Amino acid sequence: MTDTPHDHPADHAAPGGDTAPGDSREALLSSLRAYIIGLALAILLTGTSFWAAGTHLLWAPGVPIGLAVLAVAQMGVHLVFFLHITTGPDNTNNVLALAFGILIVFLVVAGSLWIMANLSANMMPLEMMDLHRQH
Amino acid sequence: MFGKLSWSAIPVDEPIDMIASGLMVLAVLSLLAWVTAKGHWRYLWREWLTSVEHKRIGVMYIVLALVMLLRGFTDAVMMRAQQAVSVGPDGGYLPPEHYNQIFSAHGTIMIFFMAMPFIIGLMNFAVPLQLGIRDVAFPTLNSVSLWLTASGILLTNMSLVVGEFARTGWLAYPPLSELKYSPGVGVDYYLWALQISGVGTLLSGINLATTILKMRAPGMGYTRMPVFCWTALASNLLIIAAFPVLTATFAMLLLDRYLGMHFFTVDGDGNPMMYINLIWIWGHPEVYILILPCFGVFSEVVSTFSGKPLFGYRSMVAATMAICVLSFIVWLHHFFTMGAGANVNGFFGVMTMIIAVPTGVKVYNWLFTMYGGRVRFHAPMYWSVGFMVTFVIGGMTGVLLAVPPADFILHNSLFLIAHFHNVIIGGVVFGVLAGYMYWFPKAFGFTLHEGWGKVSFWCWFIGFYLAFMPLYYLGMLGMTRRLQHYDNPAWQPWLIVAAAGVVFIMAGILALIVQLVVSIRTRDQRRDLTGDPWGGRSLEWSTPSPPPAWNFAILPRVEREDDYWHTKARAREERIAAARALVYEDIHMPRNSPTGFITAFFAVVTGFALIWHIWWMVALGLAGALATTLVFAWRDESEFEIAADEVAQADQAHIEAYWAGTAP
Amino acid sequence: MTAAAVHHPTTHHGMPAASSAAGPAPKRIIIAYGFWLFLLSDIVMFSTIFATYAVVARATAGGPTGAQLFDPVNVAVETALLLFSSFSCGMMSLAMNARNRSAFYVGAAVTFLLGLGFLALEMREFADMVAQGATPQRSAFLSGFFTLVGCHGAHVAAGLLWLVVMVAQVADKGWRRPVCHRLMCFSLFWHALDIIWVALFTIVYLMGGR
Amino acid sequence: MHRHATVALLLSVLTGVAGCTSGILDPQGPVASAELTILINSLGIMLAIVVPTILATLGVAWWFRAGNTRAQHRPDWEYSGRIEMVVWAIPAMTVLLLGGIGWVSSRDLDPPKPLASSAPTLRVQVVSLDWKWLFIYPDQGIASINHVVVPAGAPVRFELTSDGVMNSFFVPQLGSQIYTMPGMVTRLHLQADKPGRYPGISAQFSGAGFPDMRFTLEAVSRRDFDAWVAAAQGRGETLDADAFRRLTKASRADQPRTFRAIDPRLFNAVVNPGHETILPEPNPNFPGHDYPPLNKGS
Ligand code: HEA
Ligand code: HEA
Ligand code: CUA
Ligand SMILES: [Cu+2]
Repeated sequence: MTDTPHDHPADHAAPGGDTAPGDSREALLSSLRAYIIGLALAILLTGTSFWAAGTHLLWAPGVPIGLAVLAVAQMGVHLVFFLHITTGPDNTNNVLALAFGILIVFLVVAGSLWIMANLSANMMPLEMMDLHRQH
Repeated sequence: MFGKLSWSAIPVDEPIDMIASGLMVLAVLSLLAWVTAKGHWRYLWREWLTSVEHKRIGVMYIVLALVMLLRGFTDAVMMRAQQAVSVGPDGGYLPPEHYNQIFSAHGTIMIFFMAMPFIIGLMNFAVPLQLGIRDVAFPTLNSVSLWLTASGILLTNMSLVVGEFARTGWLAYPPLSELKYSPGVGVDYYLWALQISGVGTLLSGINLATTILKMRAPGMGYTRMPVFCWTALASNLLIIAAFPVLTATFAMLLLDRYLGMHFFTVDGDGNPMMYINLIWIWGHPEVYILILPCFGVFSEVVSTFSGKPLFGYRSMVAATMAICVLSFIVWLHHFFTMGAGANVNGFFGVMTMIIAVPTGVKVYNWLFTMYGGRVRFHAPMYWSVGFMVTFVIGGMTGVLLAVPPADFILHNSLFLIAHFHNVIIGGVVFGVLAGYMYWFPKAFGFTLHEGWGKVSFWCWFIGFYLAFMPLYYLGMLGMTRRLQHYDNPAWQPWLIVAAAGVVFIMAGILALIVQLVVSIRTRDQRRDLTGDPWGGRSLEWSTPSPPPAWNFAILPRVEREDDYWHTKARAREERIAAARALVYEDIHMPRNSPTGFITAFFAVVTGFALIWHIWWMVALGLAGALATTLVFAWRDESEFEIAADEVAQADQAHIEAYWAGTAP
Repeated sequence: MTAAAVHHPTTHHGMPAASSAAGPAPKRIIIAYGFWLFLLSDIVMFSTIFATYAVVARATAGGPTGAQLFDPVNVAVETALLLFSSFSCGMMSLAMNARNRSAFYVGAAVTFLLGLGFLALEMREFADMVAQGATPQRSAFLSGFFTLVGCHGAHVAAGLLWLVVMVAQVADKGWRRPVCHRLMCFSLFWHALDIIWVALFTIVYLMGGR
Repeated sequence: MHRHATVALLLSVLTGVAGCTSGILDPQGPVASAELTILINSLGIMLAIVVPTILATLGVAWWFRAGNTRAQHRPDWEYSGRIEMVVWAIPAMTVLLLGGIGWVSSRDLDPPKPLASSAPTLRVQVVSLDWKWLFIYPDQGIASINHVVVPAGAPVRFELTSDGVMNSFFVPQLGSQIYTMPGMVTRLHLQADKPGRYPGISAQFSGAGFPDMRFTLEAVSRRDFDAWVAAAQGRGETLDADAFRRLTKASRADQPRTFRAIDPRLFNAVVNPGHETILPEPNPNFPGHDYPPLNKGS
């Protein structure tokens, strides 16, 4: 790269083009605002998560579901406000890659858990199995 | 000081080992001596070892793959010879500890170090040319990938001389691969070699996917990419998605072995089934990583030699992407017999069969591509038709294995072995050889000898059927895989037939070598001056053969929908117009860099030290790798400029040659 | 096309830069996109370990369970440190975009210290557990725990090292383009680590600590 | 179906050539028969589309060769909606059919599913060891090595585990193999219709002695079975913790032998080594996986 220590405007805002993940398309100030909103939302969500995990006010079996939802929401907040991944037209490729990644993560985790739960249910050691058969 | 390493690691008491490793060491040494004697080091270092040019890197990948084909083939010959004679309680000439290393090494080498480098090499070579650009997205990283792959290969082959290789099968299922049952260094060689080369593969997947998604020539929308680029995209997306799973899985097995953790051990409540589950989450997509680019090669070859555009382009693209996604939802078919419930087995069985639909669509579209064409039977076309005929048989037996109750009686039998050699040889090997013969003139500027190519094809074709059809039948007779000896004399005749088949394959390989030698010696008569020896349809054929470092003096503009035949013609016209008007520009190309080579050096040092528990050397290797990265990061000049004049000169020379070549 | 030689390697021929319509995207986009793909692959790697952890989470081999070991206050502080470091990392990128060196150094220092604090707390947690005999060798659950959390910690440590290098590069070379590109990748990396931490504290500590 | 018959004929001819019928082509029980039928049916269905595909490929490639001037030439023909439809539909329909077969059959032939029969089910516990098979008859209080005797015509319920590495329990002529894994119990129901000796193997590689990990499943009449049990109860040693530990020592090609009595907790102790204490701690220095010399008798 023949580099000169000056700024490269052409390299930054690609006219009519593409954005890189992490790019914010707006001016400095509004992206500062994005970071602040993101931080506030993240604090709110994290706080709720920790509260929900510790409290006795909630119906216990529902808590893990709530925690999962809060976590997903918070990841979304990070993606949008910190990584600036949005569904804008110039962001398609970034979002598509993300969607592919999420699909794979989902398949790996959900598939494994399904399979492993099924296997363990089928392979209970004998005494437990015998208990089942008495029903 | 040297960890577990001592003189006893060298298997002096095993004659076969010693002869094999002696020969290998001798071959390497004489090669090094030859290079030194001829004074080629400087050239090699400057033009190849430090090269970051995608075409050279592609060629080097393929050279690695060809060498490893020979190594993997040697293993195959030894296995076939063993089984042809090993009836009886202590039959055969290979003791089990040796035989078990051989099939493990054969599977590992063939998949990771033959098929993968070959495919990645072809993609590296052809994708940027087909996209009409000058290099991949990250040229230096590309060289790092290559050399990390080479590091893995080197470590695997070192195991032949120093220590041993895994005796666990190519996927090293625990608990067998745990320290308790495999206390030697064999599994560690396997794991570290694959971890290191796996990083290389992942990086190269990221590199090529970025290239295809972000760097196409002006106007080349997704629907104008040659199908090979589509299949390369699918394959590299699969690499990005699947290889991290392999890395994590191996890392956990390593933690079990090195730090006494309990992921997959039985004590400590670990769960070996999870390893099997995870390894196949990688393993199944892996086989499509191999086959998809081959489908791309066949698409290019069939359309070129039929003189027609590919039939049903959109269907082909849809089918490719469908296979890409579906391949992540079928992995359980490798362990139907582990005891999951009927619903799980049924679901994964059905999902597996669904892959037959897009694959079938591809077969029929190739068929209709030939329909109405004028099919010219050059060698690449032989491989393609041979593939279509052979692959559907292997695919069919695959679908058979996807029916769970059928798999209950065929799993792990030689029927399974026959299935996957059928799709791998009939699909992947035929595919890469078709690609090799198709793009060879582009890479080197002269065509390969046709006759020897066809001889090779027929030997392989016949040899394959002889070597593997008996295995289908043996599997039905109840012969299971990985048998060092057996007690059923009725199997022996079939195993002898299979061994005879391997002799044919060997003849096919010899024919390949002869073809290469003959072609090199007669290269002056077989120069390709036009850059387009086959009447090809995509952009790589609009450049000179071999293409200049910068590929395209002027980036082609792609304007037509779909039809890349016209695109190529256009690109050439543009070039000629430019040549007349002298509108060339300076070109910036990435500078050669020893980063890849040096990184690989430290990777080998670190890997070797880890295998033998030589901790100070581990620290040294890691420090070296870190230092290399830092130095690389501090470097400023990574590109150099090629003056417009120089570009113009080279280009005009080729255009003249082109006119001369096509003049009647 | 002009006959003039355009000295810009990334926008050949001075074309507009959308990747499909007008040829290869600018270098900066290419780099960020490649790094984005790398991050996705890293996330897939984490998901493999997550899945394994979930499978062995109850496999304690008679040893201690998560509920006995985890300290929610410690985790809350760790989470806060990492979240604020993500924010300060964002400020750092804004400083870079504004070409404001001193603001950049402040942002980097804050990010570094917050990250370091996170790591220190994590190390202390690990040490406490080991002191109680809850080592990674004790059970599959603990192997999973140490590997999953440790892998994230190793990423954070690598990030800190990277950050130091980047500060040195800015000091040495100023806002050259490759430096900016690397900083951009760094900030992607750092934010991604925070995303993984969200999954981690939810699944490991909050769900597993109950 | 005509093709079905042809395939069956072809297979039996091949079998005749081999001169030895073992393997899955010679099923001797309901599970194996059903599985072979499914296999042949699926093969037939697929051949019906694969064979024409191969012939068409060869035919088209040959007919449209460059030298053939009689072939029509359509150099720009690259799309036909109708053909695309057919090309997607044919494999899709085939897969619909096969998928249905796969789904239904995997429920029908699920290994843990008991077999319908009027005869009482025999329970056999199986432990794969380095490198031999231990069969425990919990209800008869006996055990045997590398030899399992069952009454013909009665279902057998196998409960399987492993003491070390994975193996796969497989009697090809009876059908359905299943993995044996340490710390887990898999279940499998089989039945031999006729008396006979059926070879059994491990179908999952398990280390150096793997090729010798063979056993015989012998199906006998009910009367012979009872006699065999009675005889076994009267001879041989007792399978207690000590005897079991001796068995865990690696050996290969062990001669079949029986045990007169068993410790009833043994199988569970193998499955849960941590939870039951009847098994002595394994010796950590024991070189478990070395290749032993051939065992001649015992
Ligand atoms: C890409 C994958 C690949 C390829 C190409 C092959 C090719 C061959 N394989 Fe392999 N095989 C595997 C992957 C592959 N195999 C795997 C994964 C296993 C399982 C391992 C395990 O059990 O764990 C296996 C197992 C396996 C077994 C063990 C069966 C058992 O378990 O009992 C046997 C037995 O004979 C065998 C035989 C062969 C033979 C005869 C070939 C022949 O077709 C060999 C063909 C020869 C070549 C491919 C070399 C060609 C050389 C060139 C083309 C060089 C040309 C040079 C120039 C042009 C300069 N294979
Ligand atoms: C390149 C490699 C490759 C490819 C392409 C495939 C393709 C397929 N494979 Fe194969 N497979 C392997 C490599 C490959 N496989 C390997 C290496 C193993 C074993 C690893 C080990 O254990 O060591 C294996 C094992 C394996 C198993 C596990 C068996 C067992 O362990 O018991 C199964 C089971 O479902 C299977 C199925 C399939 C199917 C359904 C396809 C399909 O993709 C095939 C689709 C193609 C067609 C069907 C033909 C063309 C279609 C038509 C002409 C249309 C009409 C046809 C129909 C509708 C049927 N494979
Ligand atoms: Cu393996 Cu249950
Ligand atoms: Cu598969």
